[in-house]
Amino acid sequence: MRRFSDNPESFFKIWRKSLPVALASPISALVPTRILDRSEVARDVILLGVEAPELVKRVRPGHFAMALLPGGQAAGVALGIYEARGERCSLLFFLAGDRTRRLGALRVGDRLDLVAPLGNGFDCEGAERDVAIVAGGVGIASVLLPAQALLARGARVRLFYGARTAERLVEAERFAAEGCELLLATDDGSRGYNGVVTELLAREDAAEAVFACGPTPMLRAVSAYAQERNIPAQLSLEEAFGCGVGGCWGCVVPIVRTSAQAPSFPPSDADGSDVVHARVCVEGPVFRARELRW
Amino acid sequence: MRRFSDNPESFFKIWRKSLPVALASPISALVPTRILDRSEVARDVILLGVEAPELVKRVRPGHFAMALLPGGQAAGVALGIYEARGERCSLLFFLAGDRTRRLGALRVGDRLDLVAPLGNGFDCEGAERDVAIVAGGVGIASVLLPAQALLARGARVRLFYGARTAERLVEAERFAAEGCELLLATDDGSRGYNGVVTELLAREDAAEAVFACGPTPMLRAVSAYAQERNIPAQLSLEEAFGCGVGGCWGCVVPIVRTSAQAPSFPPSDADGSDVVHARVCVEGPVFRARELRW
Amino acid sequence: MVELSKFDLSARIGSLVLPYPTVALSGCYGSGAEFAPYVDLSRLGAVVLKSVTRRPRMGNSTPRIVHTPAGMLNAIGLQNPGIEWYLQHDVAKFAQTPCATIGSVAGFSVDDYAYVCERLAARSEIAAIELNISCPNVAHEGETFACDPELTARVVRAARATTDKPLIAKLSPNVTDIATIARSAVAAGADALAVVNTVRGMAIDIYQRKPRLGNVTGGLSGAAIRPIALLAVYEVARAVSVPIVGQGGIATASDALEFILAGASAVGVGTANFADPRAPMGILDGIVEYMTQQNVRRLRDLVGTANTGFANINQIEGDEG
Amino acid sequence: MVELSKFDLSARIGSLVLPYPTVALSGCYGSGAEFAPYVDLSRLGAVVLKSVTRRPRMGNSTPRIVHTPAGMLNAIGLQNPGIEWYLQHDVAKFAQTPCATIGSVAGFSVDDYAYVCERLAARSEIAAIELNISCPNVAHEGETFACDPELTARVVRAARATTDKPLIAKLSPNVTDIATIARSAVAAGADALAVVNTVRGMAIDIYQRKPRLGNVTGGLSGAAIRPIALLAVYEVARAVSVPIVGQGGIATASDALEFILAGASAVGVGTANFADPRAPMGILDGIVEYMTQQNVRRLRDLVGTANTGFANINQIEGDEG
Ligand SMILES: Cc1cc2nc3c(=O)[nH]c(=O)nc-3n(C[C@H](O)[C@H](O)[C@H](O)COP(=O)(O)OP(=O)(O)OC[C@H]3O[C@@H](n4cnc5c(N)ncnc54)[C@H](O)[C@@H]3O)c2cc1C
Ligand SMILES: Cc1cc2nc3c(=O)[nH]c(=O)nc-3n(C[C@H](O)[C@H](O)[C@H](O)COP(=O)(O)OP(=O)(O)OC[C@H]3O[C@@H](n4cnc5c(N)ncnc54)[C@H](O)[C@@H]3O)c2cc1C
Ligand SMILES: Cc1cc2nc3c(=O)[nH]c(=O)nc-3n(C[C@H](O)[C@H](O)[C@H](O)COP(=O)(O)O)c2cc1C
Ligand SMILES: Cc1cc2nc3c(=O)[nH]c(=O)nc-3n(C[C@H](O)[C@H](O)[C@H](O)COP(=O)(O)O)c2cc1C
Ligand code: FES
Ligand code: FES
Repeated sequence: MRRFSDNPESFFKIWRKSLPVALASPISALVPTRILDRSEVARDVILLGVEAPELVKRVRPGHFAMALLPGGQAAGVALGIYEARGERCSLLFFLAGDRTRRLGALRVGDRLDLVAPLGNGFDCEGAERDVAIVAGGVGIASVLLPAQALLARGARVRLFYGARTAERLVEAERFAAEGCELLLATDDGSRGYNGVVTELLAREDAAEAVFACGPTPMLRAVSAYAQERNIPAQLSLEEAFGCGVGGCWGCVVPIVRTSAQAPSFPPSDADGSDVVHARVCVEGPVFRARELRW
Repeated sequence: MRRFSDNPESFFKIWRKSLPVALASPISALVPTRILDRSEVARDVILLGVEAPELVKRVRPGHFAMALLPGGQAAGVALGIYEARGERCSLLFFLAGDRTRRLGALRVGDRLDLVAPLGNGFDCEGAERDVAIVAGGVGIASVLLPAQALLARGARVRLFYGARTAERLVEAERFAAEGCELLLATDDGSRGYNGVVTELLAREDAAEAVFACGPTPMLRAVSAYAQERNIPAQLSLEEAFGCGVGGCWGCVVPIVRTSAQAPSFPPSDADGSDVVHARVCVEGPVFRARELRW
Repeated sequence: MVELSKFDLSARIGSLVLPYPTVALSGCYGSGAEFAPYVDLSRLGAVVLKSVTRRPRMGNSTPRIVHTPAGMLNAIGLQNPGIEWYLQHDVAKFAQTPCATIGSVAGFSVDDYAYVCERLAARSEIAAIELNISCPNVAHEGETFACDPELTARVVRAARATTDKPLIAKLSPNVTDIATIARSAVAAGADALAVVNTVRGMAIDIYQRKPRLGNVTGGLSGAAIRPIALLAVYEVARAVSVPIVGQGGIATASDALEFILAGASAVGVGTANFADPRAPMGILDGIVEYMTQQNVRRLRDLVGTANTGFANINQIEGDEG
Repeated sequence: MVELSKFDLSARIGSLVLPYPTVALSGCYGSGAEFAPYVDLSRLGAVVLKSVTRRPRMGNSTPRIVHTPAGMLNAIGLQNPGIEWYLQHDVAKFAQTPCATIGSVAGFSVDDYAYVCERLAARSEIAAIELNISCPNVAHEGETFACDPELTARVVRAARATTDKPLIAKLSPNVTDIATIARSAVAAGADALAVVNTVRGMAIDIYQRKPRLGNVTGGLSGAAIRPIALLAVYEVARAVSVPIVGQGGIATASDALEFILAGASAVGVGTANFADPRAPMGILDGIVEYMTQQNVRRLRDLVGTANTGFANINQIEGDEG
């Protein structure tokens, strides 16, 4: 019993129509903030709340920030904006390498400069009835605001959330409290479905639209799933960033030239290819699954 | 009215005789410690107390430690052992560059590995009656234990202590409380004598012996002062360190070959020079002013 | 903010005089416009544009960037729309930034350089041309032009013939003797030298057991290479007398001053912009603070002053190891 | 502690078989004895001794060390007592460490190398000889032997004639094309290659306006150079088939594994010992953990496995920049 839109094609049109709005570049700025709160929500997972009232007003679901490390010696860290309410934004991140560790060493009261908000964000306007959000690992940080926006529009939101083990399913309860239906998966079976989250996704009823954020292999599986079923899927990609603001072309992904997100680029003499490289940081990070050529 | 020993030559002999003891290499070890307390005694000056009961027993005045930075990516930092009593040793340091800043980022409860105790230390045995301790800037960290040892032996101890400004004269009161006479100097005159500490030293009565630790220009001035007056002077040198344990020969200073501290080395064919390079970390850091050829 | 007007901070690159010695480097600051929301571009000496080639290039596959200790590897692969499209669509926009715009030309043959240089230099928006000869030259089996004094000379000579605008040759650190290359570039007509481009390097993913970069190898930049780049500037400054744009790991005013004292007339900031887009402006402020403190009014009076006293680096006694 | 006996961790350097692939590098671990109070030396593959020369050397004036981002510059200047004194006073002591001892020879002429190599190799305490040809050669105007394929070959050939012990030639990264030098060293008789020595660099004190090192220039080591060293190993591994002792910025097991996958049979740890003398032992443990996880029992089965699939690095498409 499939539950996606009775007419996926028309749904897709509505959704595409809203693209120019979603793609309008946010008015980003260099935002000096102060750390309001810091907690280790699980081992090696940090939640930092920062004071940034002006930023809250400008953030849309799926935006990210470049967190500038104090000392200015290492490149900034791209982080999804997890929460944005009142005076406070928050960042949720894993202690992965040197840069996130430095960020994790900050304490309450310390200053933290952000370049934000950045990226295009998820388009929540057209996808209002029944949405599956698929999050893998740290991808969870980029989907709370979209979930809230969809719920506020009255949509049914199911969160398909996968992680290595139960303790890595951070903030799951938070999503339930917001009104999401939780569908959890762990690689070791310590909580929820024993396997990868995309398997779980395929076992359940399909939604009208899919939003996803997580590691590339997961996104590829989501993409295959959605295209097989002709469900519009918005994927928030992760690539290694240099600048985060469109200046270095370090973060590209191949997309079809006809995409509204394709940067203008002449056809290649050599192969007349219909693919161009779009920057994940500016044209993305959210791309339509069917427009990617990765 | 000069107040040094009536017979400086005989004093010097006693002092030299004790050298083998002072030079005996301490039984150093890799000591895992835990941070007990941390305070910022002045802007950018950190005092870290660590739990290290076994180390306390082995530390002698003038010893230093290599503090191994967590993560193991940057060379250890050579630091004088400031205090050593009961279960606790402490380190006093300035936030100078990247490595001291990393060390300064540690918090109470964190682990800190030390290689310690290292170096030869000051020889306090022969210098018991009237000693001038000259400290410049961070050199203060290496002279508290010598001051305590001398005071315990009933010596008069005057601390000549110089810094850029009053607020950089950290821990001066601590030395007074221990029983030292304070003679302070600041470059800007904000406290004590307005000028460099070696000028102040020259204006006061000479002592029987001088101990000094501080920047090289200060040590050179102390050395000139002491040699003019034929006063034995022990100088704790600072050089950039690699290993801190004698393995890299990065930290040398030229001394006379006849010094008890000279490492064995064949005469140079070329110039028959009577100078050899001794390692500050093993043969030093404390050298006799008259034996240095720098 | 410091009072800049009391100081002469200008830097000369051939006939081009920059008001400030701070240059945002090719490939690291877009056209400048990308960073306009975060900084005051009028406080920048110049922006060097991303290198442009004769034909459009998609660039390398990803990952194009790997972060490394105190630096990063990149292998963008000169993604660019090719000179025709560039002239038609991009150059006019670039000129809107309130600082000088320096074009950067890359190529795979001597002809390529001459062709692109001529077309780009013809545009009034472009104040000077940098020849990026430090990227692999597929026509010569992976060797870059800047690794060979003769190839360097040929590219510079060909480009020189096409324009009177200031020509900057960008040298590679991946050579046995950079001074020889520098002499060759200057003899062939370069007005200035950019010293240096990235150092070749690589990273391996031990779990996937394959290189981390899509392109296998990449260029190392950032603070990690600063001592290497500084020595290159020092050696080049002793070999030639044209202005040098020192670059490689500069992040602070102190870093920049090391390069200036070693012989650079201007300083380039690349990777440090990714840590903080305000880096070039902070460097400018810090240079002025230093000049105040050291009582120096003209920046050029500092250039190469750590250099004096040594006639030739090879005559210095002692050695490494 | 991990169970080492279940794994074959041995590494071959010519006829010498090390029980473990971890080597403490020349100039960075003394004779090993200096570190004995802090570590279990029997868990080390070998120690390479500080380089020794024909005549005694005082070395350079201080400062000899400058700390830099993620690394350090050194210019020790080969301080050593000369081969005679060394044989008489030092070598017997060195042999007391419970791991293999590799001698290191430096020189200023081809003759020097042959002379010192012959004398040192005659001692039973010395398991193998490393030729440090990557330090400046005053006889050739500051150029080091390892910067020229012909000079490299001459030194290796001369040393080869004096001994049957395993000979390791230590290469310099400061060259345009390290593969050519590597081929030359192997053709001349080197049993193995150490890849690489330090990268030339410098630092300037902006307040004193002079170079920070007593010797003006120095060698950059530590994590900062790791991507550079790794690429050198990768390129050398494609050029020759003798064992490589990979080195340059290795501090963790993951770093070491990158070098092994790139083609190194053994890994050297230098600067990381200054951060933690236990680094080589931690690396060994980490390698075993990785082998457990990856289900690999013989370390040599991993060597060069990130290398497969690319016949020649120059054939790889795309480029840096
Ligand atoms: C738009 C966007 C949004 C993001 N949002 C978030 C977020 O909200 N929260 C969050 O935690 N992260 C987020 N990330 C990812 C985050 O930017 C990176 O995790 C961060 O850059 C890690 O940096 P690091 O310096 O700590 O680690 P790095 O040193 O960059 O590497 C991380 C670790 O992974 C290892 N590693 C790197 N590459 C590989 C590889 N190919 N195979 C195996 N191991 C590898 C490294 O050795 C290291 O241990 C986002 C990224 C993007 C592009
Ligand atoms: C035996 C011994 C004992 C010591 N005891 C103590 C102690 O108790 N407390 C303490 O604080 N320190 C002590 N030191 C010094 C301490 O080891 C160094 O301060 C420390 O290494 C600084 O390291 P860093 O990485 O933080 O700074 P580094 O990066 O090494 O440099 C420190 C700062 O000084 C600058 N600098 C370096 N060299 C120069 C120069 N020539 N001219 C101008 N600026 C320069 C750098 O740019 C940087 O800003 C001791 C040293 C020795 C050898
Ligand atoms: C992401 C990135 C892209 C680059 N692209 C170019 C380029 O297109 N052309 C060029 O000449 N140099 C390019 N460079 C080199 C820089 O301009 C600069 O010379 C080098 O990075 C050293 O300086 P830095 O350490 O300050 O980054 C690039 C560097 C980076 C990091
Ligand atoms: C302080 C110091 C002294 C060194 N002395 C020597 C030496 O005498 N002979 C030699 O061949 N290499 C010497 N080296 C180079 C190292 O053996 C090693 O090849 C290089 O440092 C790279 O490895 P690393 O990054 O792990 O240190 C020295 C390195 C350092 C840091
Ligand atoms: S990270 Fe620089 S363009 Fe995207
Ligand atoms: S610091 Fe290594 S020998 Fe002294």
